[in-house]
Amino acid sequence: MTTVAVKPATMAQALTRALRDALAADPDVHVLGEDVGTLGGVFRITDGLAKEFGDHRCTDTPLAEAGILGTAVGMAMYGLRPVVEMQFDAFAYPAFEQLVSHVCRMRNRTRGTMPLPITIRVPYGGGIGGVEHHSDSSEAYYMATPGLHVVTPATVADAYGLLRQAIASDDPVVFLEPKRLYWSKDAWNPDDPPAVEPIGRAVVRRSGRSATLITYGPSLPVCLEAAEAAREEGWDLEVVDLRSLVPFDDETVCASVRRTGRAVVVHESGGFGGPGGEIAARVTERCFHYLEAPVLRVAGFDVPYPPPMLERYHLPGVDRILDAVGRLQWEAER
Amino acid sequence: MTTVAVKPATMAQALTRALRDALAADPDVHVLGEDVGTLGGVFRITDGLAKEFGDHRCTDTPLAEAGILGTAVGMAMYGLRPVVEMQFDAFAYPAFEQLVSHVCRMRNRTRGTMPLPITIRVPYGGGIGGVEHHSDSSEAYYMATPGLHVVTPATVADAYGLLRQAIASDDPVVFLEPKRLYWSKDAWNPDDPPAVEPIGRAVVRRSGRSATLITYGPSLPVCLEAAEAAREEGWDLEVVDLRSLVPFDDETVCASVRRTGRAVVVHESGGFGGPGGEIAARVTERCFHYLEAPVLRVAGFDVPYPPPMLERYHLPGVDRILDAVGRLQWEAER
Amino acid sequence: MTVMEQRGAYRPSPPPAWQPRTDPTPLLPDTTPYRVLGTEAAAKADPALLRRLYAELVRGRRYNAQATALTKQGRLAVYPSSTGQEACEVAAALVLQEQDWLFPSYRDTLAAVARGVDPVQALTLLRGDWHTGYDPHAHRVAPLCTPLATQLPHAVGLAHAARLKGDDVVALALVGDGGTSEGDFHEALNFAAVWQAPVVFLVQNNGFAISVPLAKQTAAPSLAHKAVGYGMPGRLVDGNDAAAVHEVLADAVARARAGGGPTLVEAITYRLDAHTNADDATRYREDAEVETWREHDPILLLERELTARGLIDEDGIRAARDDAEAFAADLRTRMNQDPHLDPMDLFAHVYAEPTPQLREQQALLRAELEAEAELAAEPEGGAR
Amino acid sequence: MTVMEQRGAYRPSPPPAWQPRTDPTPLLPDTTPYRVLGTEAAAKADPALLRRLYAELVRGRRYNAQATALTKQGRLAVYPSSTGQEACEVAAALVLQEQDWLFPSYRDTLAAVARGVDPVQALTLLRGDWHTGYDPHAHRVAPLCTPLATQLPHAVGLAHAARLKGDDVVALALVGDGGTSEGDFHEALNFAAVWQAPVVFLVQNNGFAISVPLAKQTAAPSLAHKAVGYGMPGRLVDGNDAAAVHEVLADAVARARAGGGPTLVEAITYRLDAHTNADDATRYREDAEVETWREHDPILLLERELTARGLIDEDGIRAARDDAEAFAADLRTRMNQDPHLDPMDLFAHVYAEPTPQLREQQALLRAELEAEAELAAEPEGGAR
Ligand SMILES: Cc1ncc(C[n+]2csc(CCOP(=O)(O)OP(=O)(O)O)c2C)c(N)n1
Ligand SMILES: Cc1ncc(C[n+]2csc(CCOP(=O)(O)OP(=O)(O)O)c2C)c(N)n1
Ligand SMILES: [Mg+2]
Ligand SMILES: [Mg+2]
Repeated sequence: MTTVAVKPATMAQALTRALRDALAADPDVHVLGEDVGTLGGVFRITDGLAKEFGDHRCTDTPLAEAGILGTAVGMAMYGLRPVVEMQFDAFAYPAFEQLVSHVCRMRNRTRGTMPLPITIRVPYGGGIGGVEHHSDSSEAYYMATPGLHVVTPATVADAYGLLRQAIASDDPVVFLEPKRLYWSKDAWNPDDPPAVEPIGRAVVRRSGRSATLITYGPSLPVCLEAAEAAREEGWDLEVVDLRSLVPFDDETVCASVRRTGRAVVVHESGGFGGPGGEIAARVTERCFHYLEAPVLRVAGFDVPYPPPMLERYHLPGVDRILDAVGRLQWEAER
Repeated sequence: MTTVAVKPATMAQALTRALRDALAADPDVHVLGEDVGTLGGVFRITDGLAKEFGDHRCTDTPLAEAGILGTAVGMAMYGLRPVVEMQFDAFAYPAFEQLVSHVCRMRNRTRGTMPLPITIRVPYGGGIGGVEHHSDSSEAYYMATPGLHVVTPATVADAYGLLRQAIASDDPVVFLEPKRLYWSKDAWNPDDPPAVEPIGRAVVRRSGRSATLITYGPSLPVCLEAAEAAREEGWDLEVVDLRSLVPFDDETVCASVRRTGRAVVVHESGGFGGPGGEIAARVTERCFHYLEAPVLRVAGFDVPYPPPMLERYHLPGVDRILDAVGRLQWEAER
Repeated sequence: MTVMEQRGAYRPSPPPAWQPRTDPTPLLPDTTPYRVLGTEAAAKADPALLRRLYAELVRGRRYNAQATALTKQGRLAVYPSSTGQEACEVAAALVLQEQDWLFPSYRDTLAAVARGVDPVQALTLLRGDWHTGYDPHAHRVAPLCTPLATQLPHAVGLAHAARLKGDDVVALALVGDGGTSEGDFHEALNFAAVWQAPVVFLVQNNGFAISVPLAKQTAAPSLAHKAVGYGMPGRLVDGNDAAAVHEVLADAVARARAGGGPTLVEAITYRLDAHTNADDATRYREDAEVETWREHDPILLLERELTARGLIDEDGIRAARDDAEAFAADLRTRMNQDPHLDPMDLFAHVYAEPTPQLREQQALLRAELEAEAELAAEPEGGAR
Repeated sequence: MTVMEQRGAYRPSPPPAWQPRTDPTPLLPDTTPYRVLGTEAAAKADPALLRRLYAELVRGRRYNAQATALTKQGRLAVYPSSTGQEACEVAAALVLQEQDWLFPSYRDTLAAVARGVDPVQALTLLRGDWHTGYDPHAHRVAPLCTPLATQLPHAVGLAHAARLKGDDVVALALVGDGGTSEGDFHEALNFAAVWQAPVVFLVQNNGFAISVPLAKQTAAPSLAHKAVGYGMPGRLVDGNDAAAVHEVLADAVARARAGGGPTLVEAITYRLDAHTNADDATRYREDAEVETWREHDPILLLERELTARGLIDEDGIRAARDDAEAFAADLRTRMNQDPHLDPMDLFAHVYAEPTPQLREQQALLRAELEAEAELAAEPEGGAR
């Protein structure tokens, strides 16, 4: 038995490793997208894959997102497991019809005879100083589309584990990669990745008694920071990382909220019609009598994603989260 | 002064009349879409318009929804007021990128110098025995897209009034037409239509004290029916017709819920990530201490819209609404 | 350093050579639709094939009539008839080998049936008891596709996948003239050409997209001319000449099979019926136009050829009709039975495993159905 | 009654005549890119125009260099340079009349600048203080468009609207080789041709879409060949020959203005810089290739012609450079000032009137900013 040193790795590296391991493990896995081959993708997530596995396993496509996803559907019909890269969140929109009219329906349409094991990787969210169309959070669209799984990692280990799960899944998975966490680092040993948990499980990232912050993806580090800062105010916050928006882990989330009696949902995506509405509603349905205050939401404003120089005013930050926690009717404290 | 007899008219007729009056009132109004000219549209909403106003005012386009909405953007840039028809809800998906990346952002992008007064008419919802792709409820996608107004009539008079308002609006409006109400009738005098109310106002369609049903579009008649049936159970239900999903009339909705202390949101659209989550969450945020029970939701199931022979099991019906009302914790009655 | 600073070093070498990526000339379609029946080419046609095509056309016509009749009896929710287009439908099915795949649109139930799909299963979508009535793998027929042109990239992807796996598979995808205006048409053809995927695109140009005539759909010399813009050959064929359609498609399929890449075929045809039973075609076209096309009916064209060449006689014609009648009678009988419905199917196959959310909803519906059943079981007016 | 029953009545009339909708021959592009500089055609070119083009190319090159430098200084978030493509950028701007409209993509700030947009305003998107820095109506330049090819239907719609209003307006839209693969390209060109809209599409084929070379983008003989599939003329031009690009575009614009409908122009050019400052072009192309193209530089081509014909001398060249330097210096100075930022702008112009929901959010941000300001105003360590 050799002991391997655990070195810090970035989320980007973990994602690359997941793709590489998936390509190696299953000849039916094929990566395709714009610039994923020679260049290794604009975020370099597919770096080296074309070289290692050949152009036919990691393919530069023509520049057409509906075409990419549409041909992936055909490939999946024939038994392959395409992993599609959308270059940025907003550039997945041209593929919307293929996603909503086919990808999510084919299994149901064909009574299970034609499942589509497609993974759609979408770098999403802001905070990277991207100009217009490079910082959208589109998860609300995907959540409202039955037949898809919607998954998003917030840690290096989850990036690897969830992507492997997504590719292994017999259902289509929209795999949302938080752009601004691509370069986040964590102790992680690529040669001995932790056991892969199934899609659909939330996790408590920080235990606390006062209130629960419910979050995912790019907002997890912000929430953890807020939880630290909250100690000064005397609040001991619990932080739940959803990891999977569909399926939704009611159990873990509700167990936490029942313990704390208060909750704030935090995400970058716009508030109105965003994921937080669903989350707050379902938590309230299930935990009504445990709640000391309404479940509040801290979200991006309901505006087009702002230009880079203004994005810090748009993104939920520590202060805005703490303000919301402060509005959780502490006077009602038992 | 002549007295005009008030005859029943269908919602379809009111919509046609609204388009006709808008075309007559403003030479910048142009109708375009698939089959809207010679045929008058597959639902005949544009019947007679091409004949009356010419092909250039009511134009049969090539068959390409992104092209239709994209050219409408250009027409609006030049100062026209395009009214676009999407033939069915699911066939608006190809235009999604134009909608989400341009239509809703152009005013903001250009600091107000280039508004896009486009009306996008989308027949939506089920209950008409339509085969696959002909019965989608896509309002959740539009609600989650800042920069759009999202409006849907449930009565003949509102169909006329809201469509006139939508066309007159300097903002883009997604105008959702409940297919199964096209042939619903109401006393309405086309030659003396009631004064047009501004977009953004909900209306109480039925007063009641026990609980509030919050709904819109195709589900309004079902809710009114449920409210009648509820009398037998001893419940006096209030029914609020939202009419506008964006902007949202918190005032009217919350006033009702504060009065009744209980609420159920009803819509055809899928529940998970659907409009009901937003509505329940915001009502709860604002009315928490008035609520005797969590705001519940009765929605379509989170499945691809079923085939016609099964749709009745999918659509929220009177019984399912009453069951939800029954779960509003009446034992907690003051 | 800007380029200007380099002036001294400038060598007047010739500009980088530009070469056409493919020779455009052979990609251009013929100037008139290719015809076989009634021309000299007919002599070379295989008599067995012609007879087979004839039998299928006659049966196909009868099938269309029967399906339309079923809408009137409320047995189908809607039917988009391919009456007048049977030559395309049938040739598309017959030209494929067993391992090949067919990608039909909503109008192409006949092609699916001609390829072997049980007509009841082919009509399931339009009856409305489920979205697809057949297992696509059983006959290698993709589900009937309603969102226009979206099936084309699927065909490309499947053909590409088969080629990657080294399998001998060609995909043939059907689309209408209207469908060629969609972005997915463009993207699919481009992917196919770049990947040299073994796929054949057959555009049935029936002159209309619902009410919109071709003149409002495109200004192209022909739809087949679009091929050159992708670097694939375009072929123009008389879509009512079953022998010609079969030959052109057979060439294209053979080319694809041999690794020659995709072909775009435009078949000039006409929809004799309305768009669907729900459509009123008199709103947008003259009866006279329809009559002209009746005189160029695919069945008559073929029947004339067969008769003239002594390949069929009255008995043969009667046999074909009898077969078609039997086929229709069987379809009628079976379609007159109510399909088996299970409301719980709503939740079947949304995912490989239902999510916890769906399980809750499933339980809700089950409880409702049980309550309903209990109520129905109760004797009139009271408790059991 | 099926058609078969009509057999007796069948009249063997000829099939409905098929006619090409347009004659395809004149739509096909030349077999090699059209060139003016260094050819006989140059003699016919207007000397004033050539000088003007030269001055703009020199300034454009300097502009590109300056903007790239600004990214290194952190003054721009990102810059997609058009170094090497200045001939297309400049010709596209110069060929239009005042009332015409230009539809640029993210790479085409130079075209906007050459049309009169203040370069600071043109760069606002890329600096990141707002999405568009100029009023599109002021110079009739649409906002720089990032989602590929989506600006093309806008150009068609605007041109169509102007024509409906009886205005003399032509729209010129820019797109890259990669952008031609998008469905929006297809739909826009089709609408333009069907409506005979006064619009010109200029494809700058610079050989790459980020890292993806043309060979992986299309198998077409040329991108200009796509035109025939829409029934519009396709023109192929040397995109580094400013005189040729100007002439071809001028013809197309004139044609559109005269009611002759749209044209697709493919300009063969090359991006000498990386895709953007963030890109590493060495990952996907050889320096040797870049060098070949340096020898076919648009500025050198024109400079050689002007010099050979005695239309410019060392003084003239120096004057152009001095002008370019002054232009760059001014840009540098102004870009070195921090832009004015107002966080409350987040809520400006989302709607004509903010919704109640936005008003609430506005109030929230305002309160946050006030609290922040108060905190900042407090003297270190305590209360005022
Ligand atoms: C994306 C999309 N838009 C609109 C429709 C509605 N629709 C159904 S059939 C049809 C006309 C199709 O015409 P064509 O492609 O020529 O085929 P045909 O019906 O003539 O066989 C339309 C507009 C659709 N099914 N899909
Ligand atoms: C719809 C869409 N997909 C992807 C992108 C990301 N992207 C930006 S530029 C680019 C390459 C464009 O290549 P080309 O059209 O040739 O223009 P060039 O950059 O060479 O000027 C890509 C893929 C985008 N902007 N829009
Ligand atoms: Mg057609
Ligand atoms: Mg390019």
